[in-house]
Amino acid sequence: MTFDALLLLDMLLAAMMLMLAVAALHSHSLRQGIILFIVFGLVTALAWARLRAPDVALAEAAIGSGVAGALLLAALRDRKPRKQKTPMARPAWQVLTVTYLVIGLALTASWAFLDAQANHAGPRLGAMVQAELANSGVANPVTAVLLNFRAYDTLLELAVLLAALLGVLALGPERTAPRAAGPVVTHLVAWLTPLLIVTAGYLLWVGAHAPGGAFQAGALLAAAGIVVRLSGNPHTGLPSGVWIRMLAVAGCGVFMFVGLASMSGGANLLQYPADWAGTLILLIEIFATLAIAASLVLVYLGGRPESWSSGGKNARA
Amino acid sequence: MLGIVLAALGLQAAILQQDAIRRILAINVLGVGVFLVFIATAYQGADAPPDAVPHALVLTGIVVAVAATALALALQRRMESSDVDADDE
Amino acid sequence: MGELLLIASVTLGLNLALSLLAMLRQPAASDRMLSAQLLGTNGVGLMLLLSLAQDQAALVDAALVLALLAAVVVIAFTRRAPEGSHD
Amino acid sequence: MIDLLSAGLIVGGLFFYVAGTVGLIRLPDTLSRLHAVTKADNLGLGLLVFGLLLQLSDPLSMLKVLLIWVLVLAASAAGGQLIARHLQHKREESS
Repeated sequence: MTFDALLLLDMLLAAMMLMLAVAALHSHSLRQGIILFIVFGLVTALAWARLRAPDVALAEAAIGSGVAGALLLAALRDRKPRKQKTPMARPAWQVLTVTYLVIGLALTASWAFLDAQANHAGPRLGAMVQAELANSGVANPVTAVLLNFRAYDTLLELAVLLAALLGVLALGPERTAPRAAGPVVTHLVAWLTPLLIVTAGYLLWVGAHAPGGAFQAGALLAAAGIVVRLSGNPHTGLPSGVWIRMLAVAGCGVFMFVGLASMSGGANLLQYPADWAGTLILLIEIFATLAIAASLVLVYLGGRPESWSSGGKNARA
Repeated sequence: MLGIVLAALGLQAAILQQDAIRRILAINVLGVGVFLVFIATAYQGADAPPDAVPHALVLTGIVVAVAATALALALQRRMESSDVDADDE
Repeated sequence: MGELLLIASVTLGLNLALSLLAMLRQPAASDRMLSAQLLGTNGVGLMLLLSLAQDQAALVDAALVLALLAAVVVIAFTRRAPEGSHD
Repeated sequence: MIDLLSAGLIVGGLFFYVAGTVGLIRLPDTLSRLHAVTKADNLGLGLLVFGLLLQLSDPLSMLKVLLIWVLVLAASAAGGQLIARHLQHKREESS
């Protein structure tokens, strides 16, 4: 009985995801597509919850639908209202070819997936993680993987974020700031911003033993920045040029520093001494959170902020 | 399985859509499909703790995806503004 | 109690699907935004129920994040158009 | 006893959720739909939250659950306001 009820729920969620994906991709107005994509993120977060992946559910809720949605909406907003060139319809043979190719690919992938499920011999990595958890300095297995066992990947990920940020900054000036908001929005922002920041801190702290951690916290902090930005008072409260750049680099920097320090102590890169692991991880996570937040806000601005080029020494040529 | 279908949908749309923002959207759907496959492999029944490694990978993936989305949107904006310049001349 | 929680989650899930269908039929932007808001509240409720039904306290955090980000999205959405938002 | 009360609250919450959806589907114009949906949000989630509160034991999660409710209230109030104003503008422009 209970099993059936949950199965029904899962099937509902799956059906909704499919429906939303199709609707979001093929809606006739782009704005509707983006709204649908945000709702898609919401349903996806619920699906992660059902699959017992609360870490991912948190990240999806914060980044997948929140920050990505805000980014897309912003991109839509400053698109010049120009006469939409009616897109030429693709010739039918193109559509058909691509569709068949993709179906073929999907079938191959399904086969591989089912095959792997059927014959997955050998120990699962997850079991190893559980076994080593006590040595990692944290109690949440996902955090342990991210910041201890596979810290390398996470470092590189921060580097990817930094690279994306540099790319965005290099591409031109920021998008025009929205005008000052009305009283309703201003009050909501005044309410929301401290809550976002407090929750970010909470998630960061709790990440050691329960789902949460730097990514989720960073995304929430970034959301706080985005909200402040959206309230139309440009740069109020956001750290100014030099500081925000320092923060964006600090994540990678501290991570590298800890890694190299552990190397100088005779261990491998990023292999922490067991007693210190918890503290070091927290240190890295704090800076990673700040870096993620700073990068995401800057990326949201969509380019080099104007205040930099007027005051900074590396003004645009 | 759903994940693969979603990924396929996303891929098809990414290739066929004309509009840059729509393509970016499609790539995001494709990503979610891939993540779904990963998390599904991690799931080991309602009572067993799921495998943490795919979860960590997906977390990383989500952040990278949003970074890539932002970069792509910035590129798209740049492309569009240079389009407009070209139209003016 | 456990049974009730499960049934409640499924009911909310059904409700979610229904409002989604309703949303897809709405032509006007403001209606769609409205439905999206309902979907959001619905999703938060479902997340909370699941947290209890599956005994995963962390999902309460997820619900909290969803609620926070729903507010962010509301702001992002209403701040968009240069035309029409003369507030 | 507590279970019963909490069950009652949860079921009541569900009722309002469903009512909100029905309102969204059946009501004729946007403003009345707005009315139905915001009522449903707040009451539905509110009852649900209090039902769940009775099931929780540690104060931190109770606080979080309450916070969620307040947040949704604030967001939906502001959202409703903004949507209504948007409608009003459209109406003025067309008249």
